[in-house]
Amino acid sequence: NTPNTTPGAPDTVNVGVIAILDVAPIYLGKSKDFFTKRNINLNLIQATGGAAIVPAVVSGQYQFGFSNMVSLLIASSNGLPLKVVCNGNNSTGVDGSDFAALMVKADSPIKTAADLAGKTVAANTLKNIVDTSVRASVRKAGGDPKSVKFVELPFPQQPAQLQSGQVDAVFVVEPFQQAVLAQGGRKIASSYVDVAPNLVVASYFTSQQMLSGNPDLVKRFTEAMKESLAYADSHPDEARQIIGTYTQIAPEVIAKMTLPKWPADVNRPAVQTLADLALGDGLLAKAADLNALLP
Amino acid sequence: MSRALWGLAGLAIFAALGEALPRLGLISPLYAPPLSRILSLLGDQVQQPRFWTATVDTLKTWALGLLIAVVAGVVLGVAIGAVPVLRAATASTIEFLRPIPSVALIPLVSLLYGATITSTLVLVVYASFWQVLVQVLHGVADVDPVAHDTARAYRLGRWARVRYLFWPTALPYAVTGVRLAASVALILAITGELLIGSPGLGREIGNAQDSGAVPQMYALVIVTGLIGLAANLFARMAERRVLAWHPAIRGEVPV
Amino acid sequence: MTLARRIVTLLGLPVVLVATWWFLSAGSTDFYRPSLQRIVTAFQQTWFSERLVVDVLPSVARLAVGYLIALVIGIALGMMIGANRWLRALCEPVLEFLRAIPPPVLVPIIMLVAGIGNTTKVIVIVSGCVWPVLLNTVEGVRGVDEVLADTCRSYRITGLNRWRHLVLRSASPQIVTGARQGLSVGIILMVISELFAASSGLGFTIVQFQRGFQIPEMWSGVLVLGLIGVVLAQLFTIAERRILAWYHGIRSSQREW
Amino acid sequence: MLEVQGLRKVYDGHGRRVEAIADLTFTVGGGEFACVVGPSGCGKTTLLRCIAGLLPPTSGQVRVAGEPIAVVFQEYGRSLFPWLRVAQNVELPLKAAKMPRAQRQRQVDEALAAVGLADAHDAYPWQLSGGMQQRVAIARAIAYGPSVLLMDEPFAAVDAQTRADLEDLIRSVWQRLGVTLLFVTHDIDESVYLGQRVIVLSSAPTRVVENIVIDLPGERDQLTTRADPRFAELRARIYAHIKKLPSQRAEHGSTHDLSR
Amino acid sequence: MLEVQGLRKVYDGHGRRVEAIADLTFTVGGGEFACVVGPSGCGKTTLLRCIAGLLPPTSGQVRVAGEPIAVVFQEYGRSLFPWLRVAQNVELPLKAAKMPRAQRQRQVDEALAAVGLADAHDAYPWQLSGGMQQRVAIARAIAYGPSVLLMDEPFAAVDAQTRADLEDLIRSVWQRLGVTLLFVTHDIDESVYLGQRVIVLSSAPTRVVENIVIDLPGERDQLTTRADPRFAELRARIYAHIKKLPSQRAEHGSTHDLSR
Ligand SMILES: Nc1ncnc2c1ncn2[C@@H]1O[C@H](COP(=O)(O)OP(=O)(O)OP(=O)(O)O)[C@@H](O)[C@H]1O
Ligand SMILES: Nc1ncnc2c1ncn2[C@@H]1O[C@H](COP(=O)(O)OP(=O)(O)OP(=O)(O)O)[C@@H](O)[C@H]1O
Ligand SMILES: [Mg+2]
Ligand SMILES: [Mg+2]
Repeated sequence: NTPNTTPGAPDTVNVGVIAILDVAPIYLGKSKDFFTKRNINLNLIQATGGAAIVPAVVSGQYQFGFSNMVSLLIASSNGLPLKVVCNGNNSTGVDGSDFAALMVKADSPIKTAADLAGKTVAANTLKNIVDTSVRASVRKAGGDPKSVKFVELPFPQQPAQLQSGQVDAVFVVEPFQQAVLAQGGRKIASSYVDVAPNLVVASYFTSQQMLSGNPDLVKRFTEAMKESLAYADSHPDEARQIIGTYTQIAPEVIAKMTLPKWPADVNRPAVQTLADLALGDGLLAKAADLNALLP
Repeated sequence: MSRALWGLAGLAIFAALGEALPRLGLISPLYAPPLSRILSLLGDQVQQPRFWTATVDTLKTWALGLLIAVVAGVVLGVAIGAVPVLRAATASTIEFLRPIPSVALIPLVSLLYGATITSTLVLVVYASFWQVLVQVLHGVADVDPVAHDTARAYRLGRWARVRYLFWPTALPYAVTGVRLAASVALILAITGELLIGSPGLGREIGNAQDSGAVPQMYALVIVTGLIGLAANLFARMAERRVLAWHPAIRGEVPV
Repeated sequence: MTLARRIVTLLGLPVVLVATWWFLSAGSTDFYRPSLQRIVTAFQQTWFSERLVVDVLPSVARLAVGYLIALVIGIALGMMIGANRWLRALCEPVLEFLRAIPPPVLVPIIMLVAGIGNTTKVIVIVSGCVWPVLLNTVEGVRGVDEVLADTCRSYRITGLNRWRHLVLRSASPQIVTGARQGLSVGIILMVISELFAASSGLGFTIVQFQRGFQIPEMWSGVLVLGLIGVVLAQLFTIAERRILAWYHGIRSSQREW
Repeated sequence: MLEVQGLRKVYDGHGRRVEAIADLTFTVGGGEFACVVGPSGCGKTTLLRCIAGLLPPTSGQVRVAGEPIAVVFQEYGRSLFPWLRVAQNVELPLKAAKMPRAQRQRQVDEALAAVGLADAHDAYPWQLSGGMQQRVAIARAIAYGPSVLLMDEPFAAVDAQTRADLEDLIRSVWQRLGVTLLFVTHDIDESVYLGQRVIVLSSAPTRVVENIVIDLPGERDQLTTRADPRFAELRARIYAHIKKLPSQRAEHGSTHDLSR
Repeated sequence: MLEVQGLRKVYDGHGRRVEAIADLTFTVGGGEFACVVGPSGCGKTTLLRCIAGLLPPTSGQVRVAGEPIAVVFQEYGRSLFPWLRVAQNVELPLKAAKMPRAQRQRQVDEALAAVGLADAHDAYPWQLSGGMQQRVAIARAIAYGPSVLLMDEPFAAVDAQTRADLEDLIRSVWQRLGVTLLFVTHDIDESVYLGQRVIVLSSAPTRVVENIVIDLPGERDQLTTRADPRFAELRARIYAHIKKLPSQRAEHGSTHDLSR
C-alpha cells in the first residue's frame, strides 16, 4: 500500500486535499517539516472535492485524504472501508463569527433563519453538510426546515447570484464570506455553530486496508498531523500566510478572513449529532457506525 | 497573406471590445475585467512555474489522449471498414456506444481513478476516439468502386489494397476526424481537469474560481482559447501537407 | 440477406458484449464495479419512477430548446459568414478562439448574466452546440457548386429564392453533419449545465449518486444517458433521412453503378 | 438578336494571366440558329458566359436584343438541383420570376412533354440517365420562354445514340419556338448538322476564323443530311481551318469522320 | 487465348432482378484483337468484369490462357489513384507483384515512353488532361506485361481528336506487344477501325448476334482506312444488326456516321 518500500528511505505519502483554507495545517506542517522528521515524504494532491478523494484513498492511489464529515458518514454507511485518523477542522463555535455563515443581501427582509420558509438557499453541494446545517439553523430559529428550497451552486458563484436576487440566501465559507460582506451582505446564522458546539466539519482519513497493512505509517502520519493541527491553531498568522501559497485568494482578503478551529481530536458527540441529523434528513440509508469510522 | 491580416484585424476588434465593454461599464468589471487587466495578470502568470506545469500537464493529457484515440480509431476503422462482415457486425454496437456522452463517464472515472491524469485521459480518449473512428469508417466506405476494381484487376493483395487504396481514400476523412477530435480532446481535457480536479489548466481555472480570482480565471481561459487556436492552425497545416493531392486542397475554388 | 442473418448481424455483437459484462461482473464484490444484475435492478428502481418526470424530462426539454436555438443561430450566422469572403477572413480566428474555450469554464460567466434558472442551462447548451453547426454551415456554403450558382444567376434566381433554393439546400448535407456533431455536444453540455446551480436534472442526479456513493444507481444513470444519446441519434437519423433524401439517393445510385 | 463587338477577356489572378479571348466580333440575327466551333480551350465557354452576363468582359461589348436569356450548360449533372424533382427544377426559374401558379404548371407540363419527359415529373434528376437529365435542362430552358437560348457543349458527355436524339430535339424545339440560338461545341459535324451558320474560332489568341452559312435544307435528319455531299464539303472546309492536318487532304471532301 | 462459354449473369438484389447477360459463347485467339460492340446497357461492362475475374458469373465459364490480365477502365479519372504520381500509379501493380526495383523502374519508363508521357513521371493524374490520364492507364496496363488486355470503352469520355490519337496508340501497342486484346465499345466505327474481329451483341437478353471478321489491311490510319469502301460496308453490316432502324436503309452502305 505504500509506494515506497525501500528500507530506511522516507515513505512517500500521497494525500488528497482540497485547495481551501481548511487544510492550512497540513501545508503548514509540511513546511515545518513535521512530516519529514517522521520519515514521511508528503505529497499533497489537490482535488475538487471529497467525492473524488474518497475513491482514490479506497483504491490506494492516495494513502490519506481530507473530506467533510458528512461525506465520510455517507461513504461509510454505504459500506466503504474508511477510517478517520484525526480531526480536520471545526467551526469556531462562536455564533456570528465563524468561518462559514448563512447570509442574505443587505436589503433582504429575511432577518433570521426562520424567515427562510419557502425561500431558496444556495449550497455548494446538496445532500451534504451544508444543507443539513442550514436546516439545523432553521429548526433552531423555530422555522420549518422542510419548506426551505436548496439549489446547488458552487461557492464562487454565490455572492453574485445573491446580489442579483437569484437566491434568497447563501451559505458561504471563507473567502466568499468576505465577498458577501464586501457587497453589504448580512449574516443571519452561523449554521455550523447551530448544529453542535465545536462541530467537526471535516477530517483526515485513510482506508481500512492501509490501517491494517501499514499501521506504523498511519501512526506516524497521525502524529505529524496532530502536531500540524496544534501548531496551526496556535499560529494563525502563519496559517494565513500559508493559505496564500496554495490558493489564489488575494492577500487583503486573507488578512480579514475568519479561520476555523483546528483541534487535533475528533469531537465524537458532535459527529453523533451530525450523523443523527443526516439520518433524519435522509442522507443516510441506515444509522452510521461511528465506532467503525472514528478512531 | 491578406487573409491572415483580416484575421488579425478580427482578433484586434475582438480584443478592443474586450477592453472597451468593461471600461464603459456595459459589463460589470467585477465579473468581466478589461482585457488589459487580464493580460497583465497573464503576464504575471507566465512567469510562474506553476502555470507552466499546469499547461504542460494539460498539453500532455491532450496530446497523449489524442494520440491513443487517433491510433486506435484509424487502426480499428480501417480494419473494420475493409472487412464487410466486421462492418455489418459492429455497426449497431458503434451506433449505440458513440452517442454515450463522454461526460457521463466523469463520475465513473473519478470514482475509478480519482483525481488523476488517468481519469481525464480516459475521457479524452473516449470522446475523440469516436470522432476518428466514425470518420475513418465513412472514408473506407467511400472507396471508389472503379478504383477498387482496378486494384482487384491488378491483383493487389489485401495489404497492398489497405496501403494504397483504403488508407489514402480514408485519409482525408481521417484528417477531418483528427481535426474534430483535437478540439474535442482539448475541451474534454480541460473539462475533466475542472470537474475532476486532475492536474492541468482546468484545475487552475477551477482554483481561480474557488478563490474568487476572476481576472486570473479569464487569463487562463484565454490561454485555453489560444491553445485551441494554435492546435487548429497546426492541424490545418498538417492537412495541407498530407492531402496535397486532394481536390479540396489542390485548388481552392473561389466563391 | 435473410431476416435471420440481419437480426444476427444487428444484435449479435451487442448481445455478446452485454452477456460478457453480465457474466464477468456477476458476483462482483468491487464496490465501484457492481454486477450488471445489481445495476439493472437499480435501474428499474431508480428510473421507472417519478424521477423520469422530475429529472429526465426537464433535462431533455432544455436540451431540445438549446439545440434548436443553436441550429437557428448556427445556420443563420454560418450562411452570412460563408457567403462573404471578407467576413469569413475577419471572423475565422475569433470563432476558432471562442470555439476552443471549453464550455464548462463559461458556465460561471453565463450565470452572472443569466442567473441560475433554465436560461443559463439553455445558453450553456447553445454555446457549445452552435460551433459545429456554424462552422459546418460556413464550409457548406463555401462549397456551393459553381455550375449551380451560374444556373441560378442565368435564370435570375436571386435574393431570398437563391438562399432558399440554392445555398441552404446545397449546404444542407454539411449542415446536417454539423447538426449531428452538435447533438452529441449538446448532450454533453446538458449534463455539464446541471453540474452547476441545479436542483434537478439527469446530470445533477448522477453526480448526487456519485457523491452519495450509490454506485449501482450511478451506473444506471450513465446507462440512461447512453440510452438518451442513442434514442436522440436514432431520431436524428430519421429526420436526416427525410431532409437529405435526395442526397442519400444520389449516393446510393452512384454506388450501384 | 445578339451582337458581340470587340469582345476581349483576360483571366488574371493567382499569378497567371490567360488571354482567353483576343478579339471577337460577330452578330447572330433574331431567330437564327448559330453554332460556334473551336478547338478545346479556345474560349468558347468564356464567350458564352460573357454573353449570358455571368462574366464581365475585359473590353468590348455584348448586346442582346430581347430578354430573357436561358442557358443550358454542359454539366447537366451539376446544373440541375439534385434536391428538387424534375418538375420543380423546371418550375424554379418561373417561380423566381413570380409567374402565377396555373400558368407555371402549364408551361412546365408543355416543356417536359416537348422533350419527351411527360411522365418523369416526380423523379429526381439523379434517377435519370444522362441524356434524360440533359433533356430536363433543355425543358427548363424552354419553359423559361427565352428569346435567346445559349448552349455550351450540351451533349459532350452523353452517349452517341442519345446525342443524335438530342440534336434532333434541339432543332425541333428551335423551329417551334423561333428563339435565337447560340450553340457552342467542339464537334464540327454537330455544328454543321445543327446550325444555319457556323462561327469558327481559332485557338488562342482567339478570333473568328470564318463565318460559314450552312446551306443545307431546313428539314434535316441524321441519315440523309449527314450523307449529303454538301454536308461533307462544309465539314471539310471547317475542318481545314481548325486542324493542322495537311489541308489538301481534307479538302478532297472525303466523308470519313474526321472530328472523332 | 480467351474462351467464354455459356456465360450468364443475373444481378439480383434490392428487390430488382436484371438478366444482364443471357448466354454468351465466343473465343478470342491468342494475340488477336477483338472488339465487342453492343447497345448501351446490353451488358458489355458486365461481360468484361466477368472475364477479368471481378464478378462471378451466374453460370457458364470463362477460360483465359496466360496470365496476367490487365484492364483499362472507361473512367480513367477514377481508376487512377489521385494520391499517387503518374509513375507511381504505373508502378503499383508491379510493386504488388513483388517485381525487383530496377526492373520495375525500367518497365515503367518504357511504358510511359510508349504512350508518349516520358516527361510526366512526377505529375499527379489530376494535373493531366483527360487524354493524358487515359494514356497513363494504358501505360499501367502495358507495364504490367499482360498476355491479355481488356479495355472497357476506354475512350468514351475523351474528346474526338484525342480519341483518334489513342485509337492509333492502342493499335501500335497491340502490334508491338502481341497481346490478346478484347476491346469493348458501343461505337461501331471504332470497333471496325480497331479490331481484327468484331463480336456484336444484341440488347438484353444479351446474346452474340454476329461475329464479323474485319478484313481491312493491318496498317490502318484515321484518314485512309475510314475512307475505304470496305470500311463503310462492314460498318453498315454491323449497324443493321444493332439498330432498330429500317434495315434496308442502313444496308445501302451509306457512309454517314450512324453511331453518333
Ligand atoms: N476561371 C478561370 N481562371 C483562369 N483561367 C481560365 C478560367 N476559365 C478558363 N480559363 C482559361 O481560359 C481559356 C479558355 O477556357 P474556356 O473554358 O473558355 O475554353 P473552351 O473553349 O470552353 O474549352 P473546352 O472546349 O475544353 O470547354 C483556357 O486557357 C482556360 O485555361
Ligand atoms: N451492380 C449492378 N446491380 C444491378 N444491376 C446491374 C449492375 N450493374 C449493371 N446492372 C444492369 O445490367 C445491365 C448491363 O449493364 P452493363 O453496365 O454491363 O451494360 P453496358 O453494356 O456496359 O452499358 P454501357 O454501354 O452503358 O456501359 C444493365 O441493365 C444494368 O442496369
Ligand atoms: Mg468549355
Ligand atoms: Mg459499360
